[in-house]
Amino acid sequence: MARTPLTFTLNDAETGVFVVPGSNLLDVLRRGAGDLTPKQGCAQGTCGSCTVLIDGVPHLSCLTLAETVEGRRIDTTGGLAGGPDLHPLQQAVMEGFAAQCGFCTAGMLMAAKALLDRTPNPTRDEVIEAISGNLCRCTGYEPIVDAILTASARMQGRTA
Amino acid sequence: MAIHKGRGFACINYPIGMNLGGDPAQALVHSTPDGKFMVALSAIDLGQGMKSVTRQIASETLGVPVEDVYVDTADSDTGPHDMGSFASRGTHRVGNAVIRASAEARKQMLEAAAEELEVNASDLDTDGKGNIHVKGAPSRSITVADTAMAAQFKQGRTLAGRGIFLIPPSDADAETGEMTPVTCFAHAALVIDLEVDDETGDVEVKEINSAYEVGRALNPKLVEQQLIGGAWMGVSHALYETTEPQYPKRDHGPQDFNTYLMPGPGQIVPHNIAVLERPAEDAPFGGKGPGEMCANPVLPAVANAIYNAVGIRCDRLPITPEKILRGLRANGGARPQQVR
Amino acid sequence: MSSTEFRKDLFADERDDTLKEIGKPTIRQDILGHVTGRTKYFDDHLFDGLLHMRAVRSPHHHARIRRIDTEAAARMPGVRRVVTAKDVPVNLNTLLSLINFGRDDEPLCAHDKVRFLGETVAWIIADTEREARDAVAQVRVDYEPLPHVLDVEEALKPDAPVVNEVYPNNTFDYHGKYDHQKLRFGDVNAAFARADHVIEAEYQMSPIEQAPIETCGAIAAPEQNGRFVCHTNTQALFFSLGTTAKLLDTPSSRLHFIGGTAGGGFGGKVDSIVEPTAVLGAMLTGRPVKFAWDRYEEMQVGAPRGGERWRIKDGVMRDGTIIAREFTGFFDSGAYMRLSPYAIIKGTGHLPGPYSIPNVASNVYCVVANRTPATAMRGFGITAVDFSIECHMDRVAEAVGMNPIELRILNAYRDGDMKAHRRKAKNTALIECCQVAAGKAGWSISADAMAQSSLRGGGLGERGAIPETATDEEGRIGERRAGRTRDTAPSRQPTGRVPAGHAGQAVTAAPVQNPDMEIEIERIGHRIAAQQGAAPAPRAPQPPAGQPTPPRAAPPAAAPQSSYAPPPSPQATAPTYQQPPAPTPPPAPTPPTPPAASEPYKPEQPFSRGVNRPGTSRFLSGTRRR
Amino acid sequence: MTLAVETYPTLREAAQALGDRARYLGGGTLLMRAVNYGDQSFDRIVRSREVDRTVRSEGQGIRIGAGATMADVLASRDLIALHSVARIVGGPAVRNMATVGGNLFAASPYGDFATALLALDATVQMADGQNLPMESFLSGRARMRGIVASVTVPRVGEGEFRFAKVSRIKPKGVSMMSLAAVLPGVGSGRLGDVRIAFGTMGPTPLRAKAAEQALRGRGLTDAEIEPALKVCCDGLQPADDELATEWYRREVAPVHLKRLLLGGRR
Repeated sequence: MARTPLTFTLNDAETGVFVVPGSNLLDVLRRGAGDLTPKQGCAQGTCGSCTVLIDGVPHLSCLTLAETVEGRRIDTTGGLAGGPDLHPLQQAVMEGFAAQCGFCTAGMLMAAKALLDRTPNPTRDEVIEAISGNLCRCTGYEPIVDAILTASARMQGRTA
Repeated sequence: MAIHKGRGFACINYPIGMNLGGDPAQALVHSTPDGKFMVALSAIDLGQGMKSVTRQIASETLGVPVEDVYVDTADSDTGPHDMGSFASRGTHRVGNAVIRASAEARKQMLEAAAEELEVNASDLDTDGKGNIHVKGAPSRSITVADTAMAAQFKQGRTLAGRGIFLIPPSDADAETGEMTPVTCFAHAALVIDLEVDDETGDVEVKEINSAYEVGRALNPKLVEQQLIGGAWMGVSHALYETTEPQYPKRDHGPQDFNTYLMPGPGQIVPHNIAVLERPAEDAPFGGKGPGEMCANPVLPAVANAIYNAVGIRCDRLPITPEKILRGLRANGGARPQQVR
Repeated sequence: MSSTEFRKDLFADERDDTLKEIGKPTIRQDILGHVTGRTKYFDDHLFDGLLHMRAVRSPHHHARIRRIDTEAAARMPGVRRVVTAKDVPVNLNTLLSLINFGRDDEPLCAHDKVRFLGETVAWIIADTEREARDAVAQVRVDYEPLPHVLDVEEALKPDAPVVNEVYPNNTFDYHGKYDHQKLRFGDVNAAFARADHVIEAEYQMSPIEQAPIETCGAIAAPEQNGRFVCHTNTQALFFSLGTTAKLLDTPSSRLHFIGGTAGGGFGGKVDSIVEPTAVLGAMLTGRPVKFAWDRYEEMQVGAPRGGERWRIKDGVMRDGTIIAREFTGFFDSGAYMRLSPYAIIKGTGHLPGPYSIPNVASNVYCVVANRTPATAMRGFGITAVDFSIECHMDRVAEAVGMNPIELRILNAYRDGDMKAHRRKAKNTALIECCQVAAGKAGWSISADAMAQSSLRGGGLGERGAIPETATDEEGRIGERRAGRTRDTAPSRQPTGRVPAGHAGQAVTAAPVQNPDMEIEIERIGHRIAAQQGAAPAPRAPQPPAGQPTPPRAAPPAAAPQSSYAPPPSPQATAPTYQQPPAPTPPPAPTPPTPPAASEPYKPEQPFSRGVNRPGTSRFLSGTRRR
Repeated sequence: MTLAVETYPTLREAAQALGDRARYLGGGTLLMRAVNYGDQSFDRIVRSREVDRTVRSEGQGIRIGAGATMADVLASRDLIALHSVARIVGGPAVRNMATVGGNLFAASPYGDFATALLALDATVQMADGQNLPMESFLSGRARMRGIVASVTVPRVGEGEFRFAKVSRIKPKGVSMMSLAAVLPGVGSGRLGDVRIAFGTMGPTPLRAKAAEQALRGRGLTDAEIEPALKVCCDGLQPADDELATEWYRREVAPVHLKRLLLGGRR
């Protein structure tokens, strides 16, 4: 089958892959680039588990035609931690018991990161809005919202 | 238009595990040469915290720090048999198997330490911080690490244990239904406050106050995770979820998360929980599984609160706005009940 | 904002709160993996040359398969293999055959007919998922649609289509005798006759999707030495392994199943369908194969919580005391049994809810219809009946004009009360939960209700005793289909009596193999076992199940007119399923024997009701195979 | 039936390349889902390098490039009236992807933005230069063989445009119903040529013309809107679906219209 070459920046690394035409970005990231952090929950754009940042803004990688990311920058949870140091969002989710099965967590973290990058001091409603496209079946959402607010506060040097 | 407030109550008990038995769980525990413990299970962690709670159970039973215990699930080549994670059997069945395996490993550990300290194993205790000491004489001690090294390289002794927990298969009697549910029962009671819009039939749950009796909260944060998430699921079952909106007709079955409705993060309900702990005799450290029962009381409490608000009995789930509106039409409007 | 408080003041004297690790909010072992995205779910194992498998699914609720034409599909780009029923070595199973429960009733791939919308009729294995989907669209199946039945009560009617020939009456056969599971405790009809109020209502649960964010799936691949590895998100590793071994007729030692981490489950990942399918694909192609449900399949083909229907009838006195409660329940099992018959037994053992009611009867039916098979979900066997009971409690409260919480406390079970399944309640805490929840919500209840306790008043007089019980033999297998039985509710004309006090021997956990496995009593963290004499006493060994077990002696105390018979041995139960057995006369009356009511119900046979192929379990040892 | 992806330098060339078995890729939220689920009705994906995401004033209206995403709409000061609509489309990730052009093709229960554009009497410019009023665009949508280049939205006076999405899931849920109204003269107490559109009340967004007629010359009071509420479902084609039944939609449409007009709760 004919394959198309594709290059992009994945978590600071120049990445080149060959893709089957019509592939979605999620498959390309996972099986082509070997970044397994985005997850497939529906391939319909309805669960948010595959959320990645493209040029800094959240996208659903399952609904992104791979060819459209040529030359663009993609960030995933795989690049969220700075080396061994967890991102404050990761730290807050961990300490706040804000994950159970963990399957939605990577996508949720990307949605939250996109929020905090633009809105360092979000209100509770803004946090809720930011994760509104990301489903969680385990937690009832409240611990997740709390964790994001905690992370925001810590990043701003406040106590939540 | 009017918004009617309603308050409803429900209480339940929940039988832990597959009640007719025949559902064994096994565990294997062994130490590394330097006294860390590996627990091999074939139980499944699907988010409920199986790895975490069995790790704590192993730590408590062994008498070693929790950081020195690691739980591995589930590889059929290395993990012993287990029926699986369902019916709230995990904490109870697997937890008991882990206690047994850990108890045996502890026994080996204390015997190895006894040989090093030249005392009787029965005179030894652990401090839970990685040391083994003579009861009443904390200074006469040896670390778990040194004990393991001695066992491995000097004494030729394994610090290992196996455990199985089985309630043998039984049956229900054909004529009377007599049976032994065997397991313990968890309990819950819950009050729902909600509002009903009598023009659209929309329901908004405003507050939940609950009491859950879980035997023992083996890890209070894991219990809290289950109870908050479970009550959310209960609200979702009561008001939103169905794979067949026209049941039993199969028409218009949702095929995605946009049409299979579940409440979103904008619908978080404040939930004030009281956790009660009445340990059960046959449960690990008395802990019953909170995972399944926590959603159950929410469904009837919501239905009862809706009746309290507008005087409509909603006996068919989910309680959609349409069902309420049809009830309001049939009743000639809302009939608010006694304020509670 | 939510809040959690721990009421350490309650039951404090039964607990030892000085444990070192138990009770601590220790961080989850798996959380670092979750927040870094490194947790490995089944699909996070990369294989070179991975093939993708997709199912061809039935568009009909019920249809005969005349012909399957896969030629065009086989020629599609990227297709490696078309798989049909004939490729499945042993194409019939029931999930619980692994514990010897139920008859094999479900093919992995339909061959003669389809019984529900979405049932598998073939699979395609191709290089990419898209290619597999494209080829699936090219499979032509010639169906002859058959009349179908979707409603559980319609399915019980004599003229309803036979859905699954293994269960020709559209019901699970309980104990080789009845088309439902009975519960009989006391005499509900006599109690209804003297009740001040009789309150009846019907409740209906909807089918509900477990909806884990990760769908069911597995990747299987050839391993060295002729083995196959299977990465799976099953909730039951050895169910899946055993089911695969059976369906594919392969020794379990050739299978290496790896799982243990699932992206949610809630009961939906118990059914063990994706694993045998993926391993079959790997066996047929010699390549790694992934088989996973997409979201549509997860929602509409994967098993939901079934839509149970419950009717409840309560007899209540003016003061709110419930003196009788009767249930008629219908479990919507779908086209195949899976876990539903077992859920019914769990549900039956749960009746009449957490209340002390002296007269209880129930009939629960496990109904086969042309519907998606149901399976486990959070609250297995209990959620719908609790919904029904607790809605009904409010109806009762209204009828007698009582505060609904006070009504519950009045009727709540307490330590020592006899439950309808003939075992005493212990370790109860319903009353305290009611009191605490009412307090938190500011819902005032009477001082008397606040003063009640689970620890006091239980087991007194009748509360602790088993009443004389009315029995009947209605609903024998096949009677309903033959048009000789119509009623589904427990009988209005009981024909037998079981004497008061009749109870069997409780089943307890198998004791430890050696004393080293027993945790020291002072370290168990509670005082219940200590007070009651430590862990369960070792019992006499069970008779080896492999030897034919004689039917247990009939209860010596049975009155001459009693039709109460012991559960027959498996040998005696093996019925001919093609022809519903004619109603057998009640067993010969057993003469009463003096040591009244002491001969217990002993569950001495392995759990084996309804098995038509004894010895099917791969997990029962050789000696257990009969 | 291997999929092909064809990329053209201009929209016009892409439009010319479309055929029976091709689909144009906008934001991808509709098309890629179909791709992922193996939709057999097409095997070519047509793209254009020319993606117009601009928003600019043009005559009496505002022209929105068809490639503008919901996020672009939210970033435009000119389109402040439409912010309430763009904000309720999907979650943030969907809003970064879903385009104005794509929303015009979204089948019920999607297409809330198109519902608003219908009420606003927007004009659709096709890549081949054809201009279509929203209403005729929507009624011919099923047979449409072109690519939308842009949409021009007439300006409305302050407070004259109102929009509501009725969803059971908050903050992001799919529409059980959406309603858009343009209420000229609302400030004066006497309505002019009112336009009302309903989403998810038929295969495409539809106008409630009887209600529009009944509101003309009236004010926004309980009594004056009553006749409009009575006829608000005339001409709509609500159906049973996963979210609600036809019966329920007909029952609550007047309630939601009343709340939209009077500014009710929820």
